[in-house]
Amino acid sequence: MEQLPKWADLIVVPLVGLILAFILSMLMVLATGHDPLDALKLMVSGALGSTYGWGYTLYYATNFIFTGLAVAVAFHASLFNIGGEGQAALGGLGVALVCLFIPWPHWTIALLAATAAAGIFGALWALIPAYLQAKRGSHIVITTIMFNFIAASLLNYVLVNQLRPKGAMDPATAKFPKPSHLPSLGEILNSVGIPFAKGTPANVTLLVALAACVFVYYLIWRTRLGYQLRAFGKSQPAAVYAGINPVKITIITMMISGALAGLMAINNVMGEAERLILGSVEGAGFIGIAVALMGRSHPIGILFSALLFGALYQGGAELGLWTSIPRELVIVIQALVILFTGALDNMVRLMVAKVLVRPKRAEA
Amino acid sequence: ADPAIIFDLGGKFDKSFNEAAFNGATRWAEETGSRFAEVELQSDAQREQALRRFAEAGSNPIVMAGFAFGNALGEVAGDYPDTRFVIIDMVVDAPNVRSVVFNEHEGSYLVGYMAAQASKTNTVGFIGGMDIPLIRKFACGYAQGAKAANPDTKVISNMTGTTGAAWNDPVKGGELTRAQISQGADVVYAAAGGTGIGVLQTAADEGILSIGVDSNQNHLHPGKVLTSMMKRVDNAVYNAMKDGPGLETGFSVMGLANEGVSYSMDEHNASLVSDEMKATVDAVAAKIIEGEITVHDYMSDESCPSLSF
Amino acid sequence: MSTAPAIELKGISKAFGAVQANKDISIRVMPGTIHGIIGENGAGKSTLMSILYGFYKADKGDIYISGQKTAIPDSQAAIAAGIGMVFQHFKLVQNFTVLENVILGAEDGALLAPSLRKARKELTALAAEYELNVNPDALIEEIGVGMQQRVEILKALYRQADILILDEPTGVLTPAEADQLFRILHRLKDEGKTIILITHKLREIMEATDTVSVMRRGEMTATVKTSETSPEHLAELMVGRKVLLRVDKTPAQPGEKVLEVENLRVVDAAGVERVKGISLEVRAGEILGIAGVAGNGQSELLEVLGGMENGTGTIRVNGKELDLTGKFSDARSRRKRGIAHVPEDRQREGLIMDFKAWENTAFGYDDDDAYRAGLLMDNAAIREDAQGKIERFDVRPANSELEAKSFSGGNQQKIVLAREIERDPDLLLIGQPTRGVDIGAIEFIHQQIVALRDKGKAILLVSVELEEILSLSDRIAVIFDGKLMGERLPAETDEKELGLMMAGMTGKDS
Amino acid sequence: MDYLTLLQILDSALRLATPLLFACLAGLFSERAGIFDIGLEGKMLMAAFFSAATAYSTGSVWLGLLAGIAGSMVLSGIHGLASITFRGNQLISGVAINFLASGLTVLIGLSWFKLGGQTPSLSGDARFQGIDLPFAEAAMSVPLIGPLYAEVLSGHTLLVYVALLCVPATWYILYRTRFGLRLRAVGENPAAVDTAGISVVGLRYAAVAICGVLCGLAGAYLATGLGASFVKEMTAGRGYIALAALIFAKWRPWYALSATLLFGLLEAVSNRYPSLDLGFITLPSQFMQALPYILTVVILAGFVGKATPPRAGGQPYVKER
Ligand SMILES: Nc1ncnc2c1ncn2[C@@H]1O[C@H](COP(=O)(O)OP(=O)(O)OP(=O)(O)O)[C@@H](O)[C@H]1O
Ligand SMILES: Nc1ncnc2c1ncn2[C@@H]1O[C@H](COP(=O)(O)OP(=O)(O)OP(=O)(O)O)[C@@H](O)[C@H]1O
Ligand SMILES: [Mg+2]
Ligand SMILES: [Mg+2]
Repeated sequence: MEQLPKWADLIVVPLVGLILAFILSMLMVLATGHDPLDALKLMVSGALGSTYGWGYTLYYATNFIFTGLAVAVAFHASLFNIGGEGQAALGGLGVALVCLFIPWPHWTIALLAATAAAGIFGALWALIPAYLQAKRGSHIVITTIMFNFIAASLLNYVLVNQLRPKGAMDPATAKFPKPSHLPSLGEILNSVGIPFAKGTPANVTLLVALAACVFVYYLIWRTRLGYQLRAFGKSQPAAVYAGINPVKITIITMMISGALAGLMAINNVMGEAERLILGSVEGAGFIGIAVALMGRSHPIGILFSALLFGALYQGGAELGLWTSIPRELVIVIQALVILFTGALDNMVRLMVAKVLVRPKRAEA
Repeated sequence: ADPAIIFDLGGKFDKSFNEAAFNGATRWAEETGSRFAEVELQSDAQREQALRRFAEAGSNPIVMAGFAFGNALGEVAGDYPDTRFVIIDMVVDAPNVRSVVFNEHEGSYLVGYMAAQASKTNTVGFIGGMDIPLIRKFACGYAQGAKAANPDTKVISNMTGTTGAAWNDPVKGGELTRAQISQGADVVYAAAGGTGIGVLQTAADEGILSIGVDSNQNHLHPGKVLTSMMKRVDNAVYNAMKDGPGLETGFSVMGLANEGVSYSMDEHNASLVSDEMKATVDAVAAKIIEGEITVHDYMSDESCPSLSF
Repeated sequence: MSTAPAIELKGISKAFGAVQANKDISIRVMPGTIHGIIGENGAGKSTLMSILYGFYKADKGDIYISGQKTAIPDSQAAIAAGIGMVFQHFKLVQNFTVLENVILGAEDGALLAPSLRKARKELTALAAEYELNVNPDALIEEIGVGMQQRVEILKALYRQADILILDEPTGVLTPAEADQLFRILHRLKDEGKTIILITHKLREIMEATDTVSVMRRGEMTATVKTSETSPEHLAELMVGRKVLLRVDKTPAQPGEKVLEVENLRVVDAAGVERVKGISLEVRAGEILGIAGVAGNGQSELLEVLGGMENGTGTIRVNGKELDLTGKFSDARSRRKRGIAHVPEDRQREGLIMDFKAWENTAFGYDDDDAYRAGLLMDNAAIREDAQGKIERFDVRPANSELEAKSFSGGNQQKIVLAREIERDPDLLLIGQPTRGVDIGAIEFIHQQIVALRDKGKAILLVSVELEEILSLSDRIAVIFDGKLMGERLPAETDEKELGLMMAGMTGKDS
Repeated sequence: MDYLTLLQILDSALRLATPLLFACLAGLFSERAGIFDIGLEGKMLMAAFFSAATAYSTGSVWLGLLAGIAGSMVLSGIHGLASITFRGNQLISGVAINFLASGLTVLIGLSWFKLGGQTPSLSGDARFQGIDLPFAEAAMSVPLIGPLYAEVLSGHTLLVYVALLCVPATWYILYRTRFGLRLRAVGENPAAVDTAGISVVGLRYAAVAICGVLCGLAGAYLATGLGASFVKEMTAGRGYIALAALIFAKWRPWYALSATLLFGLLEAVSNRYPSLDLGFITLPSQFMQALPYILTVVILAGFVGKATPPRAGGQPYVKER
């Protein structure tokens, strides 16, 4: 494989991949009888062209940061956690219980408590698959898939039969009491004099997500635990040689991963919906896999790929609002972006290398 | 201003109320040659977004299908006093909102009544998409109707699943139908969106009768679908759009009386429903309208006299 | 002298990214000879041979087989040209049987049964002809490396190779196995086959080859007739300076007992008893060498001592008993008791190949206070510490930011040694310290081990290299089938006697 | 539970297991060759769509089957391109394929049939019909075995029998043919295959192609065998369950049959007993719906133990770093 300068590898390659994905997508828009340039403009300006757009883009990105980090942490220990969906759902349950049944004096305290609850519930939902993997060798991929289904059933039961206010149609909890409502990004920024669209769902959780990125960075690359879990992920016999306890590491890693997935709930459940509704995770757990893989399991990479997916979501919503382009097209665009920036990145790299490296050879 | 319609997460082709809403809007557009704005949501967070965006863009009235819009509309309606909103399947108390709810239990009662009449095994089945209150409402009305026609009727009820896939799993729908058939059911009522396609198909294949839901699904398997419980979401949408920006707000119940719900009769099921049967059902319908028969609404006290969940 | 060379390489160059592994190499190998290739770790020997075998594609250069210019774009072409190769890292499918591995790629038809039948017959014939006995139905993962190598040779012979390349074949063999290998090679040579032999062991070069080529840093520096050279001369050609081929050490001054093992037993995961009641002791300032054929329990012995496996019996270090099964039976607790461990398999256990060198120098010691800054690890301190170790142990290249996998085997071993020795342990466990390591590095590693002994530390050395055991140890214990066969002093024994004991024949006094 | 009920449940289990079995064997071929595939779901969905669409348009279920297989193989080709030729990340590629199928099927369906992404329902020759095995009627009179034969084994569509036959066929190919030997080898140690003079790339593409064919059969069975039309997202997570079954089966054909039958059985049981009255407590329907998954975890933890995937699985074959 050709060697590319680092800047090209980090910036040019993903960018070219993105462009390729969009060219294909726009061809598809053309095929469905719409104007591709208009669509593209609408998507980009809808997602990034206004603080309103950012308000949504950042909201989705916040979700994906959490689930992406969750997948990434497990990945560093060679554990494939497909259970983000279930863990985030359980995180939602934790948030709901804390917000519904305890009268909080102020949102800051409520946020702390909800963060703890979301993390603990998510972690506990990851605990059993982790324990079974560590002690019984049950493959974590199967158990986490199974736990997603079990979580869905559990939430269905709890929401329909337990937490739903009497007489409500919605399989959802009651609205959380006022003091537990989180300030939106708009409110925060406006209060310090930065104009930002109100009424968008991005909220203070974004800061928690950024903090989580920093936390994961330090955890993975600067702490002993991170050192040990990376070592364990690279070579289990070596981990044993170094005195790293495989059972302990597996369980701790998965619980951290589950907690991160669970934290997503403070964004969508507490920050946005302000109540727990059925199916609130909306596939973010699965998108987290793509986000983590595309971000190369590094917090900064995850931040960017979460932003990309957030922008795709919001851009897609704008398409849906102002054109008759079917929403499935947005799914196809997402697929192509994942494909070209994630799976076919080496193809793109080769193409870029042809352009960048050839001329240099010729000079020499 | 053009009207706008917002479809719920299931999408406008969900074989259920979204699709009915879409049909109503399309009918209006075709008849009047006008246009309407529309959007299919992908995320819960987009409810408020879509409402605000359409309202700001001047759409009026804005129609939405699905109880899940209740919260978002509650927040938004006050901010756009000049815009009229129509919400279906949910009540939102605001001066510029028309809330349309359907007495699905009444319609389900009628088809349940017919099911019991048509059943030779005294066993009828119900297949719901997901165990949520709305579906229980359908099931409960159906069971009451079946027992009313014949107190010995056994009602078997299944829910398809607990994830979103539950509404789009015709294969599982078919398998549930077979399971009910093997327990003796010879009429099955599906209230499960795309899953229902599989229910009706399997029922037709296995030679038993089925009952469609929401729109008239009799044509899907002529001579094999006993009837369909019509929930005229299409009419509600059509009317809203026809009434235009000046539409009357308030609370409107669509029941048997105003043909908001009904059972369908057409050439496809004429052979299945004898005149006699039709007469008794119509009589029952009349009694419900007059209040002589009260169909218990599951949502009124969250319990069902004829079926346990 | 008009016969064409069996192989002629002309102007072969190959770069891996920035690494120029082969630079304009030319070499001729005459038919019916054994041609040796020596060179330091990373000199490019394996790369050159892999090009000849079609595994890598050369950037430049031509290959001539029996005088004919031949393109070898892939291994299929190499096989067709009559070339067989036994790689340094075997290319066997672990969960296949011997037979399946032999026929892989050389099947006779779409169905397996006839191929298997034919191969079974052929294998019996080959086994008889070349003393290459293997159980055709054994799984590769269940047989020892010596056997695995036989399978590799059989693979080549089954494909009727006329030219056989062996890349460091004796690195993992016992002396007896190595001797047998050379008998086979001579037999093959007598039949007119051409053999290329890569090895780090000058003795083997001197004994087995007709011609020898020396490689250094990607270049071919010399080709000489074996009869016209000496080990010292070759060593100098290879390393570029004079090398001490003997270990230089003074007699041991044993002190206190550091390690005492009594009746140690180890049962592996499959329930097989691998160590069957071993007792031994090592004193401060001495090296106890454990000789034995691989797979006789020495690995398990090391693993229990190092805290990687559980066992029963009693182990005392500095008079204090170790926990063998409980909470303190892990490797970390062992380190706290002053035990350092250089594992047998540096790539699988001793290093994290994807970690940078500096990260590897803290491996196993990440809880050291010197490496800690509050809640975090003090990466700056680790880096600094690593750079020192790398310089003191002459790791090349002396760049602690490189990943472990980009160092050659010898330099990887130096990283592990630096880490373990500089801990100043009371007891050093060391397994196969020079496996696959070139002579320049061997000299250095041996010096370090002796220096540690001279500091009054106890050393338990496990090696399958009898030469190494004999020259390093102060006492030698021989292990066979999980039991010690007896102890010898190096001065009073020789390879022959040890070899017999390793085969389970009881020695003079036990 | 009487005998007849048991038979009915088994009958249902067999039908529910069939798509899982196809997909599981598909994954088996791919993963045995070292290419992980979480895109089974997407391929099934693609196949379901194209089989239904073509069967409807042409009136021939056979053409539908071919089109379904073709649709699935296109996605296989993409997966191969990404993970074999360009040595990309196999998991990402699989995720992308699932998204792609989910979007494309509806998109194309909308523009072809204007039915909301659904295809019109199939009838007659456009779908697979049940086949009565010989003597099924007569066998009914034989006690125990007879009804088992007539109720459970007889009366399924052709694809069910094809799926069952695929199990011994897979076993035979894998363990008795040259191709199988090479396939297994390339998933364990591609370097061994390469140095034996066999093309790693060729083998892996072949495996991925077979995976495509089998996913095609799975999808076609869903849309033209069990069901009679395509409905968006109609695979409903079966690809993931098949993946779980594959791990459960430790990548072995006969175990794959047992694993998928077990999944089918558990689902059939929970279908049959939507809520269970144990006398003192009634298990809610949600619990019964989760039961197959709970039992899977229990069985996995209690009886199956460690499953070792093919050693080279998931990693692209790279010779030169
Ligand atoms: N597949 C590869 N990709 C990248 N670099 C490689 C590869 N194989 C070898 N190298 C590099 O090429 C150089 C020559 O390596 P080679 O394996 O040929 O050395 P060698 O002489 O066989 O050494 P040793 O005695 O340790 O086996 C080394 O620097 C090595 O790191
Ligand atoms: N029975 C034993 N067998 C082997 N090692 C032991 C045993 N008991 C203690 N050790 C090791 O000796 C070390 C010293 O014991 P001590 O209880 O003082 O721990 P420590 O130095 O405080 O270490 P830590 O910080 O881990 O608590 C232990 O950490 C453990 O690794
Ligand atoms: Mg080498
Ligand atoms: Mg202590």
